[in-house]
Amino acid sequence: MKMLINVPERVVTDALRGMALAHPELVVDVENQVVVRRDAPVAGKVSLVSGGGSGHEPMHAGFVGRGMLDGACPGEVFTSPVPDQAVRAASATDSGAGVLFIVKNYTGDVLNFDMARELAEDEGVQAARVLVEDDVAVTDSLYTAGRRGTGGTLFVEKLAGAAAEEGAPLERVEAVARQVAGACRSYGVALSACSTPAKGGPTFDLPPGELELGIGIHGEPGRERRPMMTSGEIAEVTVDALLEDWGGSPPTHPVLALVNGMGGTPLLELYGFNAEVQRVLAARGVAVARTLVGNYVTSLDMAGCSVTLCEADDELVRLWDAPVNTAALRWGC
Amino acid sequence: MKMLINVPERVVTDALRGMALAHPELVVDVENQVVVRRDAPVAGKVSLVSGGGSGHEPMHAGFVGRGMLDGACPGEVFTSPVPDQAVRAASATDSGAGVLFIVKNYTGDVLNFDMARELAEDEGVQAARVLVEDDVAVTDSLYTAGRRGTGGTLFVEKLAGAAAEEGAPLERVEAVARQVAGACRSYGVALSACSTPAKGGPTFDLPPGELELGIGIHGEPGRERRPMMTSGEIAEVTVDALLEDWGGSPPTHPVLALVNGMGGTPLLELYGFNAEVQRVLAARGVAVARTLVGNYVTSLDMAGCSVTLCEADDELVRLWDAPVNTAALRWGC
Amino acid sequence: MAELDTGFFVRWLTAAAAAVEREADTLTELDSAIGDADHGVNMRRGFTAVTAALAEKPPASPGAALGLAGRTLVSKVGGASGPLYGTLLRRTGRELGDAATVSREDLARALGVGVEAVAALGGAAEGDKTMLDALLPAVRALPRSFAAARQAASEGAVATVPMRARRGRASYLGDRSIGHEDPGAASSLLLVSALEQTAGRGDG
Amino acid sequence: MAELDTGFFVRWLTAAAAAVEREADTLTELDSAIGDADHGVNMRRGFTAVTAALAEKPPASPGAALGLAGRTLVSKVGGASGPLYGTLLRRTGRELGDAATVSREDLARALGVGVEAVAALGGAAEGDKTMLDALLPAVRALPRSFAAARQAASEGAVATVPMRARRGRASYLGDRSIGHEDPGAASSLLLVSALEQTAGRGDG
Ligand SMILES: Nc1ncnc2c1ncn2[C@@H]1O[C@H](COP(=O)(O)OP(=O)(O)O)[C@@H](O)[C@H]1O
Ligand SMILES: Nc1ncnc2c1ncn2[C@@H]1O[C@H](COP(=O)(O)OP(=O)(O)O)[C@@H](O)[C@H]1O
Ligand SMILES: [Mg+2]
Ligand SMILES: [Mg+2]
Ligand SMILES: [Mg+2]
Ligand SMILES: [Mg+2]
Repeated sequence: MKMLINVPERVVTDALRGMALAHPELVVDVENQVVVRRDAPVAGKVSLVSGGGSGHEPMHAGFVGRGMLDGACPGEVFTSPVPDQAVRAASATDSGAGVLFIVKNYTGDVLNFDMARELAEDEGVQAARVLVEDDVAVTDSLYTAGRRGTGGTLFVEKLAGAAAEEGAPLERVEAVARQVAGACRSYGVALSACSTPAKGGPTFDLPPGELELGIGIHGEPGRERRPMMTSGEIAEVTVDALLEDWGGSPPTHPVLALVNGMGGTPLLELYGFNAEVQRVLAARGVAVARTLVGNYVTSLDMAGCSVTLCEADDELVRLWDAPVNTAALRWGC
Repeated sequence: MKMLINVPERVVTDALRGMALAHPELVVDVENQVVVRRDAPVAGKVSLVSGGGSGHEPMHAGFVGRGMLDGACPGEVFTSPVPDQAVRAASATDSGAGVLFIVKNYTGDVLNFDMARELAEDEGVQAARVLVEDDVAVTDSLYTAGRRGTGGTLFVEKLAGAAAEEGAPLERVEAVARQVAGACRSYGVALSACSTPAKGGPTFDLPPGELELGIGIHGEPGRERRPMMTSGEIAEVTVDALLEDWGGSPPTHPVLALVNGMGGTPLLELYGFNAEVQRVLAARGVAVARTLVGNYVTSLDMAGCSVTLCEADDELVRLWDAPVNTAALRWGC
Repeated sequence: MAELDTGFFVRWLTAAAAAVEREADTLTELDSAIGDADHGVNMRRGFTAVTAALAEKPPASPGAALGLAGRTLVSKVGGASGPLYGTLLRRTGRELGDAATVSREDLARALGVGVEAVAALGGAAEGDKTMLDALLPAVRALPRSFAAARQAASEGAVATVPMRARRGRASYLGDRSIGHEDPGAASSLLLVSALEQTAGRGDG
Repeated sequence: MAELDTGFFVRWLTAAAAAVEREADTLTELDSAIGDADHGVNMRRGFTAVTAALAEKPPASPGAALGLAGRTLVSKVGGASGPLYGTLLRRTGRELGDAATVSREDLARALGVGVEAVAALGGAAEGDKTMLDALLPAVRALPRSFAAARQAASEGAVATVPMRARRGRASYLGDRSIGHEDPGAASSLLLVSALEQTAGRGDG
């Protein structure tokens, strides 16, 4: 598998150097792998810090900026960051109003961020944590590490970020984040495995005529293989998996929909897939308030897609529409 | 090659349906394959219309909006649009101030847009045309169809779009477009071929250990094959190909730089590649005013990258920084 | 020699559509080697629309049949081949005027004008490895017989294999375009073969 | 039985680093089957840093050696294995205090506490198909001999093959995790083998 890299060991630091050069509005500490807003800490504002393994770009560093994250700490590819990184991001962005860590529910992320939180509090930073666990493909939470955090992370970061930008105190920002995390559900499908720089090839074998349902975002295989389906059929399986998790009846409020590419699927196909997703949502009686289509929570070069629905009351829709100014998500400002 | 599609024949219309559902700020005529700004025609404003084969998303429909294009007409995959589409886009967006067609230099695009221009003028629309031919990989213009239009198109659309938004008359918008077209140079590299829906597999064979230099954006092979190189080496070959075309000495003014992904290369790698490109530019004495990194002018799922440099005086930098509000490019508003 | 009536032209275009349908994958395969892998799809989309248009508004003359087909190709195909084949048929049709029947010689003359229009529009000459390399010899041979035209188109298409492309997408490949048959020349051969085949069925 | 001094612990960690370096690709390969294909890379990054840290600030006691190694893993590895192995070594080191030498029994006792801390942190139990399935049997066998510990770790690692994962990334696979060795159990075996090897060289 050919990659546009120098050496596998330097992929993340090379990317951070390149990001710094493209985004003067960010402060990038390449050595320590921390990205923060240039205007951080913002006086009186609660800071939002997230991070995780690299390979999901633009998440998280691409979501740093006004109205979303204050800091991000990218780990090595598909490897959660070490506690030091998260502590640095927290210290660099805390205005005294406290820090909310947004953590995707993976064993590594949880353990490292928990250590970070302890260390940050030792340094006098008031730190809260919200867990994103939106992946409905993980049904059996008792006998697994629990639901994975995937596309829902974007909604938690955007909506809690908007609340923080408006000056909400830590408890309120945390409450919004928790509400959003609870309101999100995701389901992903792979048409191909991704290749990590370290392995130099696909992380799993997916035969030509098959797809993988219920995948995560770390190149890990999913739970079920099926013969290849059309875009419309994939939309049906996906939406139905999401709605089943809502208890069979559609969400009461309209949803914010993220039709997300895993990285290797052309935008042309993603837009076409969105048409099918919206068709199925309409047929199932789900109202859609806002739709975002693109590669936001990716898995390197994996071909495939995921759908995240976030049930949103008027207040959440308002927070979605609020200005955001980051490398990857930008509107209203 | 697995794709997230229904049937190959409907890929473009499916995508347009999905785009309409994600972007209420656009008017999408799915049947006739035309996308225009909702507020078109904007009184007194020169209209910019572009188009070309699909498969390069987000270009062009993703560049429709305030400060960039007024209309776009996507053809079938890698097939230039038919004259009717361009005429419709022109008629729907012309406020009476005239229309500028921005055409990439491919035989098909040139022929179809020329027919469109005649037809539009028959309908009383004042129509000018600017040709983008920025691909320095095509060296022998006499014995070829001439230089291809690639990444430079983004700069022409953005900068002429900003001038039009400010109320410049057709001659001035056309002059800006022509200046920008002349100031842009691009060079592309493929690590893999792309797969078109119609063919269902890769459009050319690229062996595991090789890359293809000087590729176009239509899945056509390039001019030279070399053993696989590192990101740093690719940056050197690419930047040197561009500078050689400047006559050996670096551009006098700073450049706007587009470090563009062909679609299948992860953003993580693109940012790392940007670091190398900027290193080589600095070493060659080229000042960089602005940098944009991402998948903007793509070739479906092709892995690879291209670099476009646009030599920019203060006025062009100002036009670059001017507000733009489209699906794919958005800032300042 | 029998005169060619409107029915002949409709049957020719229908046979051409069938040939394009049958060979679409081959054309795309050829275009994949030195182009962008869409020629078969483009031609199929165009000729399917031509068949539909002919059925919907049956033309009143040979010239009208070609004109309708040409306009349909222009408005359905796109790419390089749409305007080029569209121009070929429109211009040829215009030359035939509204005569109810035409001779093979009339057709050869009109096609000559059509092919010249293609050359003017695309700026290509014989030897540039394009559809012209099949069309021009075919038109020159047509006054002799339909079979001679088909034979000439066939040789012309084969002759594109060793050529270095100088027009169209294949030209970007430089020397690497050598060794492949030009897809447009191959589709032109299909059109000329359909013409011979239609004539052989008793009208030529 | 010989007491184990600081030098022994430094040699153990160095031997472990060498084993991880040698087997990194295998560990990644195992993680690729049921995880995210990074376990070898993670362990190599961590143990390379451990070797460097030990060389830079030579530890004063067995406990200090393990503490330094554990802190280094926490701050260099990330992922699940970083905090888990880091906790294992830090907690074990803390149990050893600052004694200049320790017996095999002391080490077994301290490692027992370290492994319990891993279980508490990660919430996993024996049979969940994790590193614990190699570590727990090894610690239980260590009072008998280094060789018995290595043997137990080896059997423990092999025993993970038919297990269904209930913790860590592999758990997402459900039944499809069955039939593969757990990468963390494999790396734990490397650490215990390095311990036996170090002891065999005359210190055990
Ligand atoms: N300038 C030209 N003059 C004549 N024929 C041309 C020219 N450019 C391209 N062609 C013909 O068009 C064919 C390609 O058609 P097609 O693949 O449908 O269009 P595109 O190149 O736009 O994808 C070529 O094989 C060639 O025969
Ligand atoms: N909760 C847990 N308790 C104990 N060990 C665990 C737990 N979760 C994962 N592991 C171990 O960690 C190993 C994976 O480590 P590694 O691949 O480096 O981290 P990650 O899973 O974050 O990519 C697994 O093979 C397993 O042995
Ligand atoms: Mg990992
Ligand atoms: Mg084409
Ligand atoms: Mg073609
Ligand atoms: Mg792993």
